[in-house]
Amino acid sequence: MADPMRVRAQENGGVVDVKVLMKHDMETGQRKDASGKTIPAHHINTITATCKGKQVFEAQFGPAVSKDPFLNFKFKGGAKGDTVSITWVDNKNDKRTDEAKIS
Amino acid sequence: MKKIHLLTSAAVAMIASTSLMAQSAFEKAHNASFKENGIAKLDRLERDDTQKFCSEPAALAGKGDPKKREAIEKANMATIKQPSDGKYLGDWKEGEKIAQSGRGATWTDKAGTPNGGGCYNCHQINKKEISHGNIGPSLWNYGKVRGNTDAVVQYTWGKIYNAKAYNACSNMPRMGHYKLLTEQQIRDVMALLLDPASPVNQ
Amino acid sequence: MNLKRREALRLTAVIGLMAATGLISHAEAAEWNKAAFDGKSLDDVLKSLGGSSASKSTAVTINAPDIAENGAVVPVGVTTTLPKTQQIAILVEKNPSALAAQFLLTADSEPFVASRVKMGQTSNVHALVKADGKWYVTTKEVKVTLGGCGG
Amino acid sequence: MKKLIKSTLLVSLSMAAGFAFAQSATDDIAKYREMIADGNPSELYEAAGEDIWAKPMGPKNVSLQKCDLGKGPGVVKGASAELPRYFKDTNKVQDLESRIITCMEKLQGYDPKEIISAGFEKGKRKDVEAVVAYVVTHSKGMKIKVPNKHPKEKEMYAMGEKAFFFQGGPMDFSCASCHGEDGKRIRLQDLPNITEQKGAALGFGYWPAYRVSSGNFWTMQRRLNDCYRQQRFPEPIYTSDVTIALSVYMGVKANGGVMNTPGLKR
Repeated sequence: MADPMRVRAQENGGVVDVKVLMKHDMETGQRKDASGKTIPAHHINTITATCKGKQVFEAQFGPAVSKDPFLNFKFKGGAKGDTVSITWVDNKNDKRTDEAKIS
Repeated sequence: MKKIHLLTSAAVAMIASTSLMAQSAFEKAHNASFKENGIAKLDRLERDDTQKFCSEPAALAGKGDPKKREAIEKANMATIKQPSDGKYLGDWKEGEKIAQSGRGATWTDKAGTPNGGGCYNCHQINKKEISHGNIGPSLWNYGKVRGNTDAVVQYTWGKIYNAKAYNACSNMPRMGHYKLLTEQQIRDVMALLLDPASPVNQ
Repeated sequence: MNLKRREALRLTAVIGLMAATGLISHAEAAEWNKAAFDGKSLDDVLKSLGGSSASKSTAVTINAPDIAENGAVVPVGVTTTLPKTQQIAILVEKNPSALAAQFLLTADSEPFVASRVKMGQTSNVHALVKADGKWYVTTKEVKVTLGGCGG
Repeated sequence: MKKLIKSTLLVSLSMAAGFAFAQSATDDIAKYREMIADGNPSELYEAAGEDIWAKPMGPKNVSLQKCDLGKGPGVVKGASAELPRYFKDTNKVQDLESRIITCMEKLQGYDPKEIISAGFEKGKRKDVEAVVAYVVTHSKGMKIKVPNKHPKEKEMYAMGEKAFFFQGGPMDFSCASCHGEDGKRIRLQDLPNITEQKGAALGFGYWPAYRVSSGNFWTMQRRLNDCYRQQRFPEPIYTSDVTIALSVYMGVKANGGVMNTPGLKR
């Protein structure tokens, strides 16, 4: 099971600043283990952000995004108290959704 | 020549003999905190005279008993073996690779894999490499500044082989004495420092 | 797992299947752009993203360090003053595959993203931005240093 | 954070005198660190640790919420700023990790030997590490106040000092080889002078930390373990005397400094 994310969302002057930390190995598929076997690629593919039922941002990651990825984006239209919901899906179709209230 | 050999073996014996001595209470408690792992065995905690002397903060700071210091430097000097074929300089390109690599001799390293020299960890060497330490002095233009005389070449060889011969508590590992680098590897590092064609001397 | 997510999962699977069988080339619902992530160069990636050429633009800014202490984590941010920004992509020229991440902006999005990428060696980092249907690019070199005792 | 980076920078600038190259490089490295400071993945471990702390587990199926980290049962706030310290119930000086293991043994019924022999991030040790992330976050911003009053604490301090200078292995290294002088670097990484308060606080106050190069959270035990690996020593046993003694030495030296844990390191 995927580990929880940390989502922070802060509203300032009508713009919501969202910072997300995801727990994910982001294996490149280029590394080898101790026995010399290639470790298969395992990374987040897509991330979607919704607020009040509406998609506000979307990202696609390749294996070159750092381990335990960090993502920062901004959108208009959210207010303090609204909920921002983040969902990631990885290349093994594992997924995780977490939320944060805008402060 | 014979005399040098004799001196050498006496010094080695002196350096290696400490493991037989009784351990202090501190050493017992200290050493009991470790376990062997891979190539890193517990005998690595058995200190020779140099290591014992330099485990004293005062000695490390360049103070301590000057007579003892002198004796230690002498004993270390006696361990230095000049190159078997009289050739001091190898390939500076290989030397650069050795200087870059800080690998080797840890419990995650396998026996038989060549060690790096780890030179850039502590020294500036080729200025192009901006990621260098400063525990040791800059070696940029080493040969250009000092020239290539026999004295310089032999001193440099000795310094890499066993830095404690010149400064009892130098922070530099004894690359030749502990066989951290092979003779050929030392030649290559020598070339990096002294070969007029080396980028270090441009 | 709640019902909604289960549904979403099934939908993703279906879209994935459609893409795999060539039924659709560009799904609306964030289909992971495999071709773009397989691209080796800026041109490869640009083509896979549906562009033909990108013009250099000072309206796109890359916020990245001149020197990264470690290539495993290199912070890269992209902002632009170009109106109607639709898409932003971060590329590392010397990585095995150039595209590190791309971002699909909505009408509500501010033209800003920041993330962290891996860099195998010192390389140019490109920010590709699609605004009002046109592609723009800005480039910055990031030096990756060796560090630590094991260097 | 910013303030610290500046002071580190100052130190590194003053020492690199003469090397204009290195000077600008360390300057750029400081900028890099500032850029990644916001968004420390340690938070992910902290979240996991918070759950583990509160969740009934182990043969006795109880939580760690009554664990006494030195400030009374269940008190997490400020606890790691005052560790290691002497504990009456075990009659030992314990660091955060050995104390968490004691709680896992006494409260939850886990076998401490299994945790000690497991590797980092393995088995129950992984839970210890997550709990560490949780606990140290709650000392962030607090003054370092490691006690050195009890005879056993003094004993451990003395042992730590000797261990710090103990030179051995095929490269003749001791902790002091790298951490005994001001203004030194390995490659571009500043080496705090742990023999003085300021440097000790830079070391003690920023570990445990998320390690960027390995992409995981490192406890103080793991930090020390890898120092010894690089020193080419045999491996220190998890929570052994020498590791705790070194923490006491560093912590006491660092007293008056500030805990900035969890840190974010290369």
